[in-house]
Amino acid sequence: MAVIFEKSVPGRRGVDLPSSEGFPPVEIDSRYRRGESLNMCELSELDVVRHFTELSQRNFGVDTNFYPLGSCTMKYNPKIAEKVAALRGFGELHPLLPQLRRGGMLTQGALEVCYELEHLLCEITGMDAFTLQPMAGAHGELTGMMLIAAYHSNKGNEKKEVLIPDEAHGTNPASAAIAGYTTRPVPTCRENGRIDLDALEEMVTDETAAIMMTNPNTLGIFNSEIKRVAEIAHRHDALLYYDGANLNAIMGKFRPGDALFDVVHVNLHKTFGTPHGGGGPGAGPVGVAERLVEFLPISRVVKRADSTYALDYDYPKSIGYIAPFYGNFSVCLKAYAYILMLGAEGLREVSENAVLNANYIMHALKEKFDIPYLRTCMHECVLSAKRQAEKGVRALDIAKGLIDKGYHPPTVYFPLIVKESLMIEPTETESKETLDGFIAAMLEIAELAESDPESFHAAPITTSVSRPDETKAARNMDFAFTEK
Amino acid sequence: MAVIFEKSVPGRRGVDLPSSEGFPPVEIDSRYRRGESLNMCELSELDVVRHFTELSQRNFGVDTNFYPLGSCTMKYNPKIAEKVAALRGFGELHPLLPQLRRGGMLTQGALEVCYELEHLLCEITGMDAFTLQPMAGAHGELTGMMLIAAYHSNKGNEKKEVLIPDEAHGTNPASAAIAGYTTRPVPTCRENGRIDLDALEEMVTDETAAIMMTNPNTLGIFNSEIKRVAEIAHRHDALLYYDGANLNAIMGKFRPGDALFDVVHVNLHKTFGTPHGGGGPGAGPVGVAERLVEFLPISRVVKRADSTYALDYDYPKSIGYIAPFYGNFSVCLKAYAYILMLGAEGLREVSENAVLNANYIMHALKEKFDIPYLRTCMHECVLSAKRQAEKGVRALDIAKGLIDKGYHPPTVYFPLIVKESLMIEPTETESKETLDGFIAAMLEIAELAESDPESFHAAPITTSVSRPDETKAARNMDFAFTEK
Amino acid sequence: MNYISNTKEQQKQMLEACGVGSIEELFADIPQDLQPKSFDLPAARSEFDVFRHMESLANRNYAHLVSFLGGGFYDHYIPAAVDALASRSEFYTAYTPYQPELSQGTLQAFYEYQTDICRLTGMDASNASLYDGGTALHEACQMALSITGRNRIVIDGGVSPIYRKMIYTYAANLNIDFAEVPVSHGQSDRDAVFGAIDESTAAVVLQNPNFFGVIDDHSDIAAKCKELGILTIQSVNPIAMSVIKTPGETGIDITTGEGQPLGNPLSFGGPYLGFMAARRKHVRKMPGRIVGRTVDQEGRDAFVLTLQAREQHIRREKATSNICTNQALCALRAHIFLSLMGTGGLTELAKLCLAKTEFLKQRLSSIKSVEVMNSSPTFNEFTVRLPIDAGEVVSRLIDRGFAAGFPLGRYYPGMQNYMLVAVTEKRTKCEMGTYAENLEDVLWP
Amino acid sequence: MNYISNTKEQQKQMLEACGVGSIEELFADIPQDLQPKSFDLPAARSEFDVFRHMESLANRNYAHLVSFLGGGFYDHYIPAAVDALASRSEFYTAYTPYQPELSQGTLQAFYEYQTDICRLTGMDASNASLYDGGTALHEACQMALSITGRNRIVIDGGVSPIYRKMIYTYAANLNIDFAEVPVSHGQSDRDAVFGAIDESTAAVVLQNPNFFGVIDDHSDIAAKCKELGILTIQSVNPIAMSVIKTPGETGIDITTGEGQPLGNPLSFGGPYLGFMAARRKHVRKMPGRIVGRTVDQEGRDAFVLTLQAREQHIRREKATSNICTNQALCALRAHIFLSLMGTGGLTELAKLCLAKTEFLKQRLSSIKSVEVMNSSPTFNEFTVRLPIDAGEVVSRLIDRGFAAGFPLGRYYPGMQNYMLVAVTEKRTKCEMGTYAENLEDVLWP
Ligand SMILES: Cc1ncc(COP(=O)(O)O)c(C=O)c1O
Ligand SMILES: Cc1ncc(COP(=O)(O)O)c(C=O)c1O
Repeated sequence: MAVIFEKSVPGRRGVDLPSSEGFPPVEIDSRYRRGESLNMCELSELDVVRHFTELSQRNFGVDTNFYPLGSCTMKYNPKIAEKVAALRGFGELHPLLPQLRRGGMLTQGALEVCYELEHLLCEITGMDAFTLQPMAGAHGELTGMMLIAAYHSNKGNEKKEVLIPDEAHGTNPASAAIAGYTTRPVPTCRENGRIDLDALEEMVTDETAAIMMTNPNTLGIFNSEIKRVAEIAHRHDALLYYDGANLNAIMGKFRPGDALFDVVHVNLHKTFGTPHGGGGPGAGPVGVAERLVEFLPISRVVKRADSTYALDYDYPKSIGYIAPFYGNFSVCLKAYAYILMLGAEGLREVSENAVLNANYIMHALKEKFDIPYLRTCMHECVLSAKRQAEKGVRALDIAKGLIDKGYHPPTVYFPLIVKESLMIEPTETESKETLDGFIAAMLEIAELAESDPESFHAAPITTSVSRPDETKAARNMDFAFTEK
Repeated sequence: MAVIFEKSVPGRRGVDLPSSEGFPPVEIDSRYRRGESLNMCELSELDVVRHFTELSQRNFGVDTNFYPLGSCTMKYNPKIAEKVAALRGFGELHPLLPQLRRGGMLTQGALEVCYELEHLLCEITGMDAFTLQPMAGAHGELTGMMLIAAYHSNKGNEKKEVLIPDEAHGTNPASAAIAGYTTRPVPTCRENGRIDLDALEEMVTDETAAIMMTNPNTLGIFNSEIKRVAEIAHRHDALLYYDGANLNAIMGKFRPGDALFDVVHVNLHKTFGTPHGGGGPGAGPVGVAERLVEFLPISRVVKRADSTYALDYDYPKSIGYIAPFYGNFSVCLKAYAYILMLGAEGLREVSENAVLNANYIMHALKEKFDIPYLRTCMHECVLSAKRQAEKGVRALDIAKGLIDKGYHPPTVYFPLIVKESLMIEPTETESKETLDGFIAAMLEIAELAESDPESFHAAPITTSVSRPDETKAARNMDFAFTEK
Repeated sequence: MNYISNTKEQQKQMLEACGVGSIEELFADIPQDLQPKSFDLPAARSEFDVFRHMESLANRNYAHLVSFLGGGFYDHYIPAAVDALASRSEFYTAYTPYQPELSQGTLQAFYEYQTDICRLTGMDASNASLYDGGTALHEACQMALSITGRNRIVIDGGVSPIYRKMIYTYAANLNIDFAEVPVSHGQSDRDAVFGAIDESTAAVVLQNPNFFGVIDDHSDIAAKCKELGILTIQSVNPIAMSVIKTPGETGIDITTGEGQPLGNPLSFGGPYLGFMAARRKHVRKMPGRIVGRTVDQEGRDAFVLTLQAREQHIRREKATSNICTNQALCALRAHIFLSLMGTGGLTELAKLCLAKTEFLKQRLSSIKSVEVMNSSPTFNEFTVRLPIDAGEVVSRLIDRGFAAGFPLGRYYPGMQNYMLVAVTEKRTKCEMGTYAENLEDVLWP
Repeated sequence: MNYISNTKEQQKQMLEACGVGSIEELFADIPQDLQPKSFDLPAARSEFDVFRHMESLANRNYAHLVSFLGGGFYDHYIPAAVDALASRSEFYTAYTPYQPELSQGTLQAFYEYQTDICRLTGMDASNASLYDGGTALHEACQMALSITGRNRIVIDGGVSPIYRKMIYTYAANLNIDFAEVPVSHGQSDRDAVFGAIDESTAAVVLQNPNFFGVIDDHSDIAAKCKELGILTIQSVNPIAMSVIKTPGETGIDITTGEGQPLGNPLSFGGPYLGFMAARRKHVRKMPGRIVGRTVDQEGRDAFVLTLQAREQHIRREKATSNICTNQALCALRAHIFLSLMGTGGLTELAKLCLAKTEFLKQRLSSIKSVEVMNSSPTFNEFTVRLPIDAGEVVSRLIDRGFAAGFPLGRYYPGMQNYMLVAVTEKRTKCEMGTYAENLEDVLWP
């Protein structure tokens, strides 16, 4: 379909502006004026509506069908959350309002949401305080790294390095590096899929600022020795960071705070059902143990003796501003509504069913696909298409084959330590019928990989495009449309 | 795709209800209690969302693409109207509220909408008063017929018959019949596509209660002799009814009131841009000339001396209640917002462009298709596929061919007086580019009808079903799903 | 904003293509002397300006009162998914599914909706919607007249007075002989009904729960009518259907009702949803669209509008009804609502209404000189007698934030002191408590 | 409500299929002593209950004040079509377009959005969004450090104090040498800037219009920097771009900004939209997703995420940035907004802001002892000096229904009497008139 600029018709208008009420036009001095003519598309509202309706038809969301993209927790996003976020009292609220004198009183509802959500997250994770400001998981990691740095520098510690398991998500090393640390990967134990404790023991030194862990890790495996990790870390005054991307597995079952993690980020857009928006926005609130509270970013939301809420900036040891305001507020709002609806029991059931669904899939596929770590998994299972790859059907081909069967493929080629990996995270909202359909599709694919591996090359054939040429894209560097 | 009941899983829930707050359950006496077990579908919110999302993908709306369904004015529906209708102050307003003592003051906003819309419609049509209560065009016709009957019976006239041109929409004779009249069709003049005045002259007698006209008529032709029709009618104290379904052609150009029409209905869902909803709801307000005002249905909305609005029931000659309340209020609301946005100039431009677009299509297609009445048309043009039908490609086949080209077909086989008719109403919101695309598709079809008429039989091939068996449907009478 | 896509320049090109010199030429058929005498409308305004204006109008409506108003139209909660799905433009910007290949979404949804209505009411066949509960009842009367070839209709006094007025309006020129039978102790008066019917009677029209909120079992009336070849028509509350005896079980011939409670907002009176279901043998006399399941030319399951020979576009003056545009989107909403509720949700909803209603009945009867009309069971609405004029009481309670109920004097002369009180699942214990306190305070300050 | 589809019965069947006896067994890896010490959360509540609660919280926010608050975040009108389209679930329930075949909608929209940003700013290449304008500016600084291999950054005092604080936070452990140059007469102080830069300087960071609302022409600074191998970074207001000199025209190397004004609601601070565009040669150093156009295996036009070797999922600790989840839906909204506005609408919008701002400037300067800082041109925001503490004035005007502006003392010690006043196209003559009257009345009662 044509790019929107190709549909442009000079002079066409999609919107009328409010009346100018007779105000005389203001001339901008030529020195300051835009010289180049502006060349946006010119369309009617109908043109625009049809264009984006058609674009939407070329997209696939959770509402379309099963979307078992591992590590991303593509659960159903309750519709009520959108309605809550659209309430004018939230949607049209200017963020500077509470910063006016006595302005806190003008935003009590919004501040209550922030305060209460922070406290709910504390209880869910076992941490002592939370900040909602990080705008995604990776932003939470970076915030966490800066908190850790502030802690060490406050203590006069000279720490240079962060240790990160080799199966970790790419944002972990990237966040540590951007915060100014060097990073070193810790190997994963071949047998049990957990961090290699002996290797870790050896690697941790007084230079170690932190160890970043994901638990369950990206292999979907829960590390029962987590306390030993904490013990090793703390022995060297290294802090323990918890990547909460996989929190959906363990709510009501395990709290990182209880296992002596010092810093935790959670992904509201994963665990707490806020929509992924085609790539964002999300929110990555960060929780800390007591000894790190004083370093949290400002502003912070406090509850005063008279039960009103207020912004507080008076934290001299705070790392400062990491966001312009209070984070991706409307994402937080949706997560807050979600937690209120589910309650303690609901969240526990979320994790139980997320884990059950993943194990159900793993068991159904274990005969036909390699499972590098065949044991009870948590909320996701990682398969390997090694066996199929030998026939020429790689993980990517399986992904494309699944598309033709109406499913969004799992995450492929991550975690990096598994060859031809297929990382399947069904989430708790999916039904047995849906899982059974997906399992059947996977088994058909496994069979076809045996009987007719060539057939995969054309896949997908049901979509408007098939296997775009990525090399050409990188070479052409066509990032913006230009008229011929 | 499966019927929703086939997806049902016993015990599954899509919604939680508010807490019962500990109220004891109330037993209904077995005499009054439902015996048969209730067998609705049982699904999760996710199941329901996916089901209806998939259903929507099997539908085609104006937002999808060009929808030139003649006589239906499938224009673009501005999105702002939906937002207006969703305002809580309108959406959650109970219709009995203004009927409480001093209740009018509780609904001043809603009553203002009704009052002002009625007056705008008066000005647009040249009528003296309007009622918004009729819930669709046909309901407006029936209301009009009842008003006419009330007028005659009040005068002691004994009238039995309503005359209706043979090209009229089916609702016209049906409405007259249901109101208690016999109907007789008036022939259309072969040459000019207008009502045959000589025949009419002969048919009108003192028994004639009314003549129903559509102007422009369903052939898209404006009758310049409309004053003679009025004169003939009124000579016999027959009233003149105006079916306003085609009002989109003539706003700011012609007002039925000026041509002495006595009763008019307008279709808000056509002319005034409210969405068609997959078949409704619409709204068919009725306007009348002075002598019929006293018969209008109650309640009526009045403006008092202090500029407040009120409901008034005190019209002893009123025909009474035709709706439970004030009509399809939220449809009226959308139409009101539409008229306010367009203003006088905008409405005039609507008709100008609706007519221009129709003529543009007619001119582009006139070589390849028969045009039974080849002359300037108004907002729609009627072609005949006679020529193509000789090759075996009937109007229905052309419709199915258009589907495969991405367009909604025009109205086919109406008006009944044109063989193999294709009634094309592009509306003013469509662009030249869209019309050109449609014209090209029609010309390709005309060519294919010559070169390969057989090829149409498989069409459409791009849809999930193709030419469902209507005979079988009528025979099987499968109107409700039953589990096997 | 005029929403016209073509620019002036394009309009000029198109005029040229048509071989005319100006837009005016296209309107040459309109005689000079029929130019509009006036066209005095306000000037165009922007979307923003109009939205602001509409918002200010909306804010002048008291939609936020704690409401106990019912009368057949109820303030039930509408799950957010209903709006999210019904607002998909593929549904709401389409029209009547004349081209089945492009309308399987609407058609399948209608087929499923028809199934919903049949299962709720225990009847065989439903149509795809009528304008509202009142016109549906009128259409049912017309059906009965046509099926029986008789001329008399007996209407129970428990039928909504609004609907009765509508039926009489539509019948004004049709020479139908109507008889009305007042209720006794809130229920249908058997003796009076049996006294009013005879072999010239086409139908008896009933309502359950009736306008006073009272539940009845009309099987005796249905049985008696059957003997005399009279059809019974029953207007019902769709949410009550999950717990009370259905028209199917009662032996009713045609059932109708207002579908507003099923996921459609109150919206100051509309659009609402008339539903109708009947015994299979009467289906060819039913008004409105009906969807049937069939197969396509490849043998795939498919849905189409069927039995169109009943309808105006085929049968013109001989059609069973003149209806064309119906309330499709409201039916879709009802179907989504019912799909979300399911058996369990709907039953629980009805039971919640029952329980809360019972609570309020008891609470109000504890107020001095307030009498709850309690002789027969009720569903989600009941009648109270106040010591003073109900209109006055309601009016005073508005100042305290309550829409306290509907004074019956408006439709029932002599019942000036009576008020109809409705309770939905949305009303909390706290709201009902303060309501009762305020009522008490107004009566006994 | 827990949104879990499977019934207890099904869960049992699935446990059996897995060969485990209970859900608990699946969690056997969690040691006994790590059972949660507490999990004390409120009990589940229904959608309706929670909605009611959220509504009551929303009602406790003063979102309805007539607002003159800006500071980089503006109350522009959002056409209804933006919400209608961005709320199509195919867009908002999808994730990052890793599978291009299922994401051409998102990908093409990003490509078009990138084109929008390039055309607005006059730059060559845009990414597909960053978190917000502040993190975007920080990322631009990181880019400049990496490109130049230098270590010093000079920041103009007209850059938002919020953004400056953010930049310093992120740099805390990075050993960067920052210098800040206060503005002079509201614009960048050339002498001071030129005095602060040297050959160790990686970048000069500017903002246009700056935090005081003042428009500048930074071409002289850009030219001078070029000579010294210093990159210029300019944070801009995207709506102003249609009328003021663009970064492209100015000779800027990297431009960033806050995209909130483009169809994204204020929402108490987010989600917002960081945009960034740069010269072509710097694109491999850019953070974030970038979409490129290519062809598929059948030769059809197609869109993909490209240059992924910059990103964390490939390059891990060597990535240009750690960003993964971005602000995709906000970028989509911005693109829909811009598509509706078009060239004409956007220019008119900017001009309307200019004209209304000018009106209010003049009106306020007519008030005794109120001085509008007028030495340089402004766009949609300006600074006034009041005779008394601005915080106090703003606080008093709140009681009269106005969010009168932002007191600068909060970020600029010594500017206690100064206030920043923003005007968008939504503010009417009438609102501005009564605002001025009330201000006058507060100052001179
Ligand atoms: C394990 C893990 N950690 C961190 C992240 C980063 O989160 P975000 O994308 O919200 O920045 C992800 C994202 O997919 C992840 O899966
Ligand atoms: C000419 C004409 N008259 C009347 C009607 C009936 O209007 P409605 O469908 O709103 O009942 C129509 C509907 O298509 C029509 O085209």
